[in-house]
Amino acid sequence: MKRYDVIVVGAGPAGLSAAIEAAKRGLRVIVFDENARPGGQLFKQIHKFFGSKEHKAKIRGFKIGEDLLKEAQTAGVEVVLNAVVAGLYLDKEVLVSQADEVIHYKGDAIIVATGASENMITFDGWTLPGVIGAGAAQTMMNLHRIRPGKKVLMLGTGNVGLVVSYQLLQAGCEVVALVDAAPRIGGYGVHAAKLARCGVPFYLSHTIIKAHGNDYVTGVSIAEVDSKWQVIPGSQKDFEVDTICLAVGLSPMSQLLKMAGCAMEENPAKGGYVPMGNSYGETSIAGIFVAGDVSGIEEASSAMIEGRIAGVAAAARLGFIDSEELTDKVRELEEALLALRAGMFSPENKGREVKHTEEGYEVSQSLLTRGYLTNEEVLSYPGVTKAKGIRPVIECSQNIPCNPCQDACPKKCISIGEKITSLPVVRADAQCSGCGLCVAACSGQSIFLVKEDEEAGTAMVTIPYEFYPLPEKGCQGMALDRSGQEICGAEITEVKSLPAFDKTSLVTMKVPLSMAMKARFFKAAQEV
Amino acid sequence: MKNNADIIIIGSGVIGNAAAYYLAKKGCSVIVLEKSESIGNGGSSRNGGGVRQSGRDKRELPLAMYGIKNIWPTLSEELDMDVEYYQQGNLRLGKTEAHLDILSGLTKDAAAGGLEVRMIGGEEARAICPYLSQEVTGASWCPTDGHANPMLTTLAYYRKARQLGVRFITGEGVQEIRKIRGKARQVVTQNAAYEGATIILAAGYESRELASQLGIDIPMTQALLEVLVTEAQPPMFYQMLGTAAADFYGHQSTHGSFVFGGSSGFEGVNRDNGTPTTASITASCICRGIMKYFPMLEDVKIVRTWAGWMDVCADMVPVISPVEEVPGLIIAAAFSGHGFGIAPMVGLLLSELATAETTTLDLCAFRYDRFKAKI
Amino acid sequence: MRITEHPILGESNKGRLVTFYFDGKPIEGYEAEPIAMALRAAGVMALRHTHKENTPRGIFCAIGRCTDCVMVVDGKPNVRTCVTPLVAGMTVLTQYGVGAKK
Amino acid sequence: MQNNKDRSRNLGDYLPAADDAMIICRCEEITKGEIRKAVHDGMFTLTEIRRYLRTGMGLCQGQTCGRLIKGIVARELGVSPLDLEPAVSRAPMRPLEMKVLGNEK
Repeated sequence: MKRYDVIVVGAGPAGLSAAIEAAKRGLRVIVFDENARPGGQLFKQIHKFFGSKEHKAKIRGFKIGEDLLKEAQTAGVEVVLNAVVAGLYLDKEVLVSQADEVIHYKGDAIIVATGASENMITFDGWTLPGVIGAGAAQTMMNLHRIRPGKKVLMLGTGNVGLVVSYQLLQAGCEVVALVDAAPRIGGYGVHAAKLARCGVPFYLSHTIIKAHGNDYVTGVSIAEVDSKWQVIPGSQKDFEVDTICLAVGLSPMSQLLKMAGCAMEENPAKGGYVPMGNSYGETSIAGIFVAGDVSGIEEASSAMIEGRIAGVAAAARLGFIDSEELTDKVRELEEALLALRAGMFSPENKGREVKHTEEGYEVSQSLLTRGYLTNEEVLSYPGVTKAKGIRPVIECSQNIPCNPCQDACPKKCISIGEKITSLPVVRADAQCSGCGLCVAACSGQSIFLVKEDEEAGTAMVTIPYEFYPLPEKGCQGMALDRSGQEICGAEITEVKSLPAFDKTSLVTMKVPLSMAMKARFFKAAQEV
Repeated sequence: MKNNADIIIIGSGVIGNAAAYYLAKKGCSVIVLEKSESIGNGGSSRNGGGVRQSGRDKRELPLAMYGIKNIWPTLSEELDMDVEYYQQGNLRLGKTEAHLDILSGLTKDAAAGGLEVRMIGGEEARAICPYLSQEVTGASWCPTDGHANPMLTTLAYYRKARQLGVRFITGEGVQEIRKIRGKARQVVTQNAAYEGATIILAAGYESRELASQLGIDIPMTQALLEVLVTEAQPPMFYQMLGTAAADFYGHQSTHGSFVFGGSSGFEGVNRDNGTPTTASITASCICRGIMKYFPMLEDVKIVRTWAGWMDVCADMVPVISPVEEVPGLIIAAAFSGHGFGIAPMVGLLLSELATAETTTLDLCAFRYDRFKAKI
Repeated sequence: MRITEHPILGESNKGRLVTFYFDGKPIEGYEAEPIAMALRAAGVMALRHTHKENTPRGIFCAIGRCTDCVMVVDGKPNVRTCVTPLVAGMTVLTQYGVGAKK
Repeated sequence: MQNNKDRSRNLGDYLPAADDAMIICRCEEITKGEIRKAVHDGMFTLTEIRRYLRTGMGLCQGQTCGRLIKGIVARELGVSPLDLEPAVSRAPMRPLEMKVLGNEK
């Protein structure tokens, strides 16, 4: 029997964070993961994270994964990969299959951080090759560098559906539509806006009725549903696609805990069947902790904090720290967690329509149903000023926990305040230098630089750009508006790709003056 | 709804369900009370599915033989549901002289009881089941033995009995069997009191506690048994298998998966967490046992393991008995891990007992008051 | 279907190209990438056909959970190809029901 | 839960539906119609459905269909899915070869 102070199951954001906190306090920690690579979903997440500095905001997921791994190594955590935890037995024993054998381990504490699995939805043809989970698409593209298909339809407009759709575009796939049975886009408006301005249409109150094809997907039919989720006759729309991605939510992967005999509950707010636990993540079995999605579906940012709490709590249970240190540390971590759980997308707002921001601004119905703010609506938010000269235009209209733009501006033009869910305000006396740091720092890619030249009748619009190939200076093409419509000709006048921008390039295009507040994306002219 | 019936059955295992079915067929009104949320959630859904005569205590042999001759062959038809019954024989395997001695002894006893069973050599065993390893030097062979799917059999009896009007209530743990005017009559649960002229107690190990309230003790204990299930394989063989050394037992199912039971040797002293839970060492032990006899199964994947409790009687033979000192009470428990194969017959016999008919077979050997001190 | 250049992840560096055999045909894939990925890159969609309805199945979860991508690899059926690394010379067969086509 | 206890409860007739042929359990190829019929046959819990039809007993052990089946059974019974206890979880969490499981350290 091999024995450790703490055994962690799952080397994702929660598991690694838990292991780090425990090991830093002197505990002997081993982490098992069934995958060939550690990091869980982090290595598939190529977007910049939301939150604030303590949540690793504006750092891309895979970089956070690398940092966590380094931190774990430094702390002396043993990470064992390709190791399947086959079962969790009495006396906090796990049986682990590694290569051609199974090994018995016991821990004084066990931290289960097994994450989540994707929910699925059925429709005629859903078993055809080419119908895949959104997670599968992410794994294929970002881990294995394989395009899941050429033309993709995404079902689900939660953050997973939105983020993966964008990743599909980045990987060079065409996303023909995003479909959701709900009447409103479920995820962050800024994520939806990134897709809309590339021309991806949203079909809300729609569902898939059939995937076509004999040996694999060759097309898909969707139809509109009424308020009782019944298909409206005659509303069918057909698309030629080779891939259908399903992003209809996640379920906690809590089987190990059920097997161990932990008290479980069905909790819709937490996304499914979860172990009952206290605020430290300790289950009904003393010494068995949970952290991350397995204890309730949230984002990786909160999983990391939950992991840290469980790691600290395990250290306290095993007598490595006293209760005072436990209380202090956990208080600090819980504050960070609360900051993430605030705002319009907080767990208690799940399924509710929020009509006004905390500041009293009306939430755009166009954003919720079509994925973009209208030209008129944009002007009403506090991130948009009528100042002259170069300035940031922040098209951020929902209370989401995120504040890197505030820290990014060396001139302190942008303020969010203490509460990180507040809408960013561009100060009236802003002295913008046009450095573009805010544009690159915005995880939602909703900041643009605009500079009008009244005399010449033109305007320069700087947009964040994360596609390949990058347009070059002098490149001619079309400017697209927020809805992805081509609205005017445009010429690229500058392309900046600085290390500080972390792979987000800043592309500046020259457009007619009247298009300054409309042009938000660029499409190069097709080479003949 | 009325809480009165001719017969109240406590326990919706395969025994209780079979009794309910045969009683309903006779026109009796029946209520079955089940503590678990699910029907047949105890040993009935957690056993190797053997429908054997060989290897049985001679007292049980007539029940097993009668059932295999008269009930099992047509059971699927009778219940309108495939219970996956195969009658392709039972091989009890041996690898050493000591094993063969054990098997010869069993064979002799069973043959004396009138069963067609004989010792065969390793080659003949391999002719019957070509996948056996060369290490197998002999076996006992009973061609009329077989196996069925215990989960489906239990549910098939339930389904048919339900169709015939038997009222099943799950999540209804019995707290007490109450005597009314000298007769066992009332069955009290947390929610209600049910009344019947006859009460059949078929609640596995938990029968002990309930019977003891009436001053009746069935000397039995509870022991854990574990089973593993493999991924589906192409059809290979349909014999029921066991070994002299009790390494493992089991069969290949209709589905293609193998269902193999076994033990680690610690079953008598195992702990659990209040549910029948698998131990970390048992499945591995069963795998090693299987591979000694079937080396070619080494790459086959285990998809699931499970555990169940057996209600093990002091003399390893069940109690199937009216309790005259508590009129109205019939006990059917302590099946000691081999109740499934005889369950249809026991159900039939219980229906006869409960309706005061002459039983098809003599049940004296299974009386509740047979237990005596050793000296 | 391979992504050779990516705006965020940069150039792909998957190591050594090796040959393996899919239903008898030689195919190239990168060593140690999941078998299913090498097949997808080669345009193979159906990895198995089901037992009852004989319908095609392919990659579904891509993380070893759903077991829809199982194939017969080097003679062993039910191998989850989305999490099994490719080795040079492997023989990979479409699975029909619980085994290879007879 | 109270609702499910009396197995003689009248569920009404089993009415065929247009999507009865839809596969729900991908591993064992069990259809929605089979699951609905099973409920009418008296299988009121997810554990009974599993034993009756083999849903969730295939290679993946119900990781994909568990939630879907829960919804179908709940609808057929006229109860909330929250009232249905998920079927058990069993080791091993992923399929393990006999020679590996038998090789203990």
